[in-house]
Amino acid sequence: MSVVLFWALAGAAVVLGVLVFRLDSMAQVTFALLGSFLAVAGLVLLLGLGYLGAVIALMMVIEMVIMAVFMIMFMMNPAGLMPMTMTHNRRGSLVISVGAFVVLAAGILLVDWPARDGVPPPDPTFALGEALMGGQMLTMMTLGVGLFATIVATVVLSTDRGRYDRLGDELDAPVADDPMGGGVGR
Amino acid sequence: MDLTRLLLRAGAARPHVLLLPVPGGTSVRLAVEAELARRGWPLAQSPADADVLVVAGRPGPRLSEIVEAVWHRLPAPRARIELTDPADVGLQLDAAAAVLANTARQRARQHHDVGPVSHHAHEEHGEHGGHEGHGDMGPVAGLPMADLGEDRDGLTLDRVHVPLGPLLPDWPPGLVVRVTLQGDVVQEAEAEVVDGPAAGEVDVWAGRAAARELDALARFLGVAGWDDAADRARRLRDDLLSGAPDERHATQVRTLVRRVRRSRALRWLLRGLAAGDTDVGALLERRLAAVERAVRGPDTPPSPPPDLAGLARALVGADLATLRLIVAALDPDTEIAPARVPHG
Amino acid sequence: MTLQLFLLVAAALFAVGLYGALSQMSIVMIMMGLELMLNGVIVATAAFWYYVAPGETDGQVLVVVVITAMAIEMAVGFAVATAIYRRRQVDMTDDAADLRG
Amino acid sequence: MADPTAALPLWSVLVLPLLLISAAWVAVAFDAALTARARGGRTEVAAAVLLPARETARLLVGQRRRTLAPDRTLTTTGVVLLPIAALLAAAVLPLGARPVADLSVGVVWFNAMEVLAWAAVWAAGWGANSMLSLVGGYRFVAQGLAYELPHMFALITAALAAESLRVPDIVAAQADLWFVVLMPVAFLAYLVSTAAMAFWGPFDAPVGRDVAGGAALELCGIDRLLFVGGRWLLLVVAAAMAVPLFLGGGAGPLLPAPAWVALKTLAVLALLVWLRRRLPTVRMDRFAEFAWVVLIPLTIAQALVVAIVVLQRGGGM
Repeated sequence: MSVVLFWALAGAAVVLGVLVFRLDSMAQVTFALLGSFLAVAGLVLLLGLGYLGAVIALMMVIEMVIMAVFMIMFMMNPAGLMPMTMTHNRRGSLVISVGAFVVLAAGILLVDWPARDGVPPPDPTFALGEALMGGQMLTMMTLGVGLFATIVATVVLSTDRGRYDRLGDELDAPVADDPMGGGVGR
Repeated sequence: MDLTRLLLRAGAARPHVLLLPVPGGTSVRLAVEAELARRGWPLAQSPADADVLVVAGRPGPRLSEIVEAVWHRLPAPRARIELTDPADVGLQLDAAAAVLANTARQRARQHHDVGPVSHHAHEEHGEHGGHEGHGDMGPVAGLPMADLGEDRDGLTLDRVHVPLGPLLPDWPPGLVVRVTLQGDVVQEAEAEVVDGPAAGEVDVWAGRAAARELDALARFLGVAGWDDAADRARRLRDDLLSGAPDERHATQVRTLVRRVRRSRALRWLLRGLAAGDTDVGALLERRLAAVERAVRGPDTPPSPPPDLAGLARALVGADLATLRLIVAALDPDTEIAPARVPHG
Repeated sequence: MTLQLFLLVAAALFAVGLYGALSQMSIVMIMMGLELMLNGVIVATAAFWYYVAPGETDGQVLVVVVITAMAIEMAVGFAVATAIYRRRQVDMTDDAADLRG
Repeated sequence: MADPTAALPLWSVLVLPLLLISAAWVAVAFDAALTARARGGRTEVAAAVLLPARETARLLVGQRRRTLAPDRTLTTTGVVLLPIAALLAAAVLPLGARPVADLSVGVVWFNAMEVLAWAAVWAAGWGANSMLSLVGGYRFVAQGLAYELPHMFALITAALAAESLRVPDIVAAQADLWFVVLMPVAFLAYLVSTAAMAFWGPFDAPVGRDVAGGAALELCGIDRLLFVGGRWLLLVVAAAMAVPLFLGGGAGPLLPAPAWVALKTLAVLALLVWLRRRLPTVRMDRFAEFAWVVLIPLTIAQALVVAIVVLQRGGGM
């Protein structure tokens, strides 16, 4: 059962990954990538990592849907009928990537991998939580700060309106000057 | 037992009706809506959801083309009726239901119709019918392409040109608003009435100000997505049209008005929505006051409806949801309006 | 199922992503390539955890780090794309070649 | 009490869709009855009860009409994915004491499957190649993004109080006190956000009347059946999940656990169906800010309070 699942998921992940660069329609490309991610989430679930598998599925659906919105924003292309090949240096890329695969595969098959050490904990999710809140606290904090920095950086990069545009030079406007009012009435 | 026949019969017992009102066909529209409410048949929101296409009124040449395009998009099993006399409504709806349940006929038709829609019909539809747009770059494979334009966030993004109407739920009959959309923000708008009624049409609302105001209120509430209140307003309107108003009816109207006025959710949703030189909340309040006035006393003349230029001006800068609310709140009377006024 | 099989899948995903990241011109498509590469990394890490050191949690933590990296990459990528687009209406890398330092 | 660690036997996989469909049937009939009452026409109970069958029959014989240059692959993906997402999410629902699939990360699984609906609705909205249906599709994306975080915090707060992500454990932790008492804010946030996730009124802008049906605009025949049915299933699952998370699962006097689960689910469902008719559709610009500025801080504060309670009880490490 799990062997069949493995081959199905592995095949789906790779084939959908290839389709990402073969399909013409941006919308289908996004969904192919999403399918590839979901297959990988399935593989992770297969390895007994329930929490991480579910989180990958959750995050990647959200990410791809956001990507779809950006896609419409930057390249409006109704139903993607216009054949879209926006590539450069295809041959070189193909050589490099096939080469990379060959080298990696050779390494994978030739290296004498270490024997399995230990057994999975009864509840890997609990173990992960304990690690993140214990020994790996520093990692977690770095990730947290990194994410926070990302939020600030992305907002700064993507907007061209600051608080002076919204509230006037003295920041004393009673109501912000926004193109669209919000629901809270600031 | 033939399964298809069984299913067709079951479906035909409660068909979804797509109502396409024509300017000048208001009396028929009202009769159809009242009859549908009596039978418990739902109104479809789009051609894909409909079984029966009801054209309320006598369409002019341009609207006839639209009717054809819409008819083309109805999935089989389907039936179509054109009504010009309110007295016919019940009979014709029965006939339509019979056509829907007629297995042989629907089979033949399905067989006949299968296959992609012809290109020509769709061009027409895109031009007039509702949901697709035409861009400046000309269609690619029959599709509108977007062009670029400045937007309010300082990004130069794609814009599409879309005609809205005349086939939208709770939309004034015959009105077409051509908008240039960026995302769903209206950059430019232009309103016109397709096939306005010929001179000499009788004003169905004459002497029925209360019903007219209730009808407008029902359509506004429908657009706002408040189904319960919209249904009640529609029912009170139908009661008013079918019989003499009594004290109980007046109380019910007052209850409804009070309920709408007191709704915090609605007030929160409408706050600060500009519609030209006034705002949607104020327009709604004006409408509610008019309902009260009309129910209370003898007929008062209705407040003059806005001209189409003013309507188009009020729409620029709104998003699609707000656009619908503004149109419903202003409620231009397309039965007396002039032909075409652009605004950019 | 063996470690090698999982790693081969990971390598294939990585190579496909690499091809995309190198050959595509649109920023959005390049990001898709990068995401596919990280996708391969996730498979490899999870497989290593399971087949080499399941007793330790480090493998799992690494997966968390990779997922976070993906999220950050996406967010910053789109923010940069939006910023470039705001200035010049381009979403292709070749048009932004002069940003090279 | 049955052993909460074991899943139901395999045959329950077949029963689950039937249960969900019957619950959806009841909900549709209830909604039809409410509609008929407001419209003031014929209000026969029989008509309301028969309605789902009629509609299904109607859509089964309906033709699948195409729009010009549609993306059939994506439309089909979308409409098929929606009911599947609802079913997969339902797999972790305890029917009585035990769920069909007793995952150790049930709550996260539930959320992940709910989110699949975003992709489904977006794909269906895009695929038709029609402006208004695309608007419906991206309205749902904005709605989902705004409501995902409060939703997640509400789910996590329940898991936090039970110190487990497994749904039966969460039910077991409510033996003394239902979580709706312990965390009323999380419960309300759950109800609001779950209605938004199932694009159910007042959050039905993605399929709103103002865009003539939005994402569902161009769907007909079997496509429409799957989409509309999937949406009802999603609503049923969303309502049903409130029971193990906040309402004590199958706990209750006299009746057996499955009966209590069914009763509580129908009660939540009835509340959601009734509320839709009472409230106007909340527009994007309003609810997005409300979710970010009001709901998220509230749910975080609620999670903090619950965390302190848990620590006081001597939970945690």
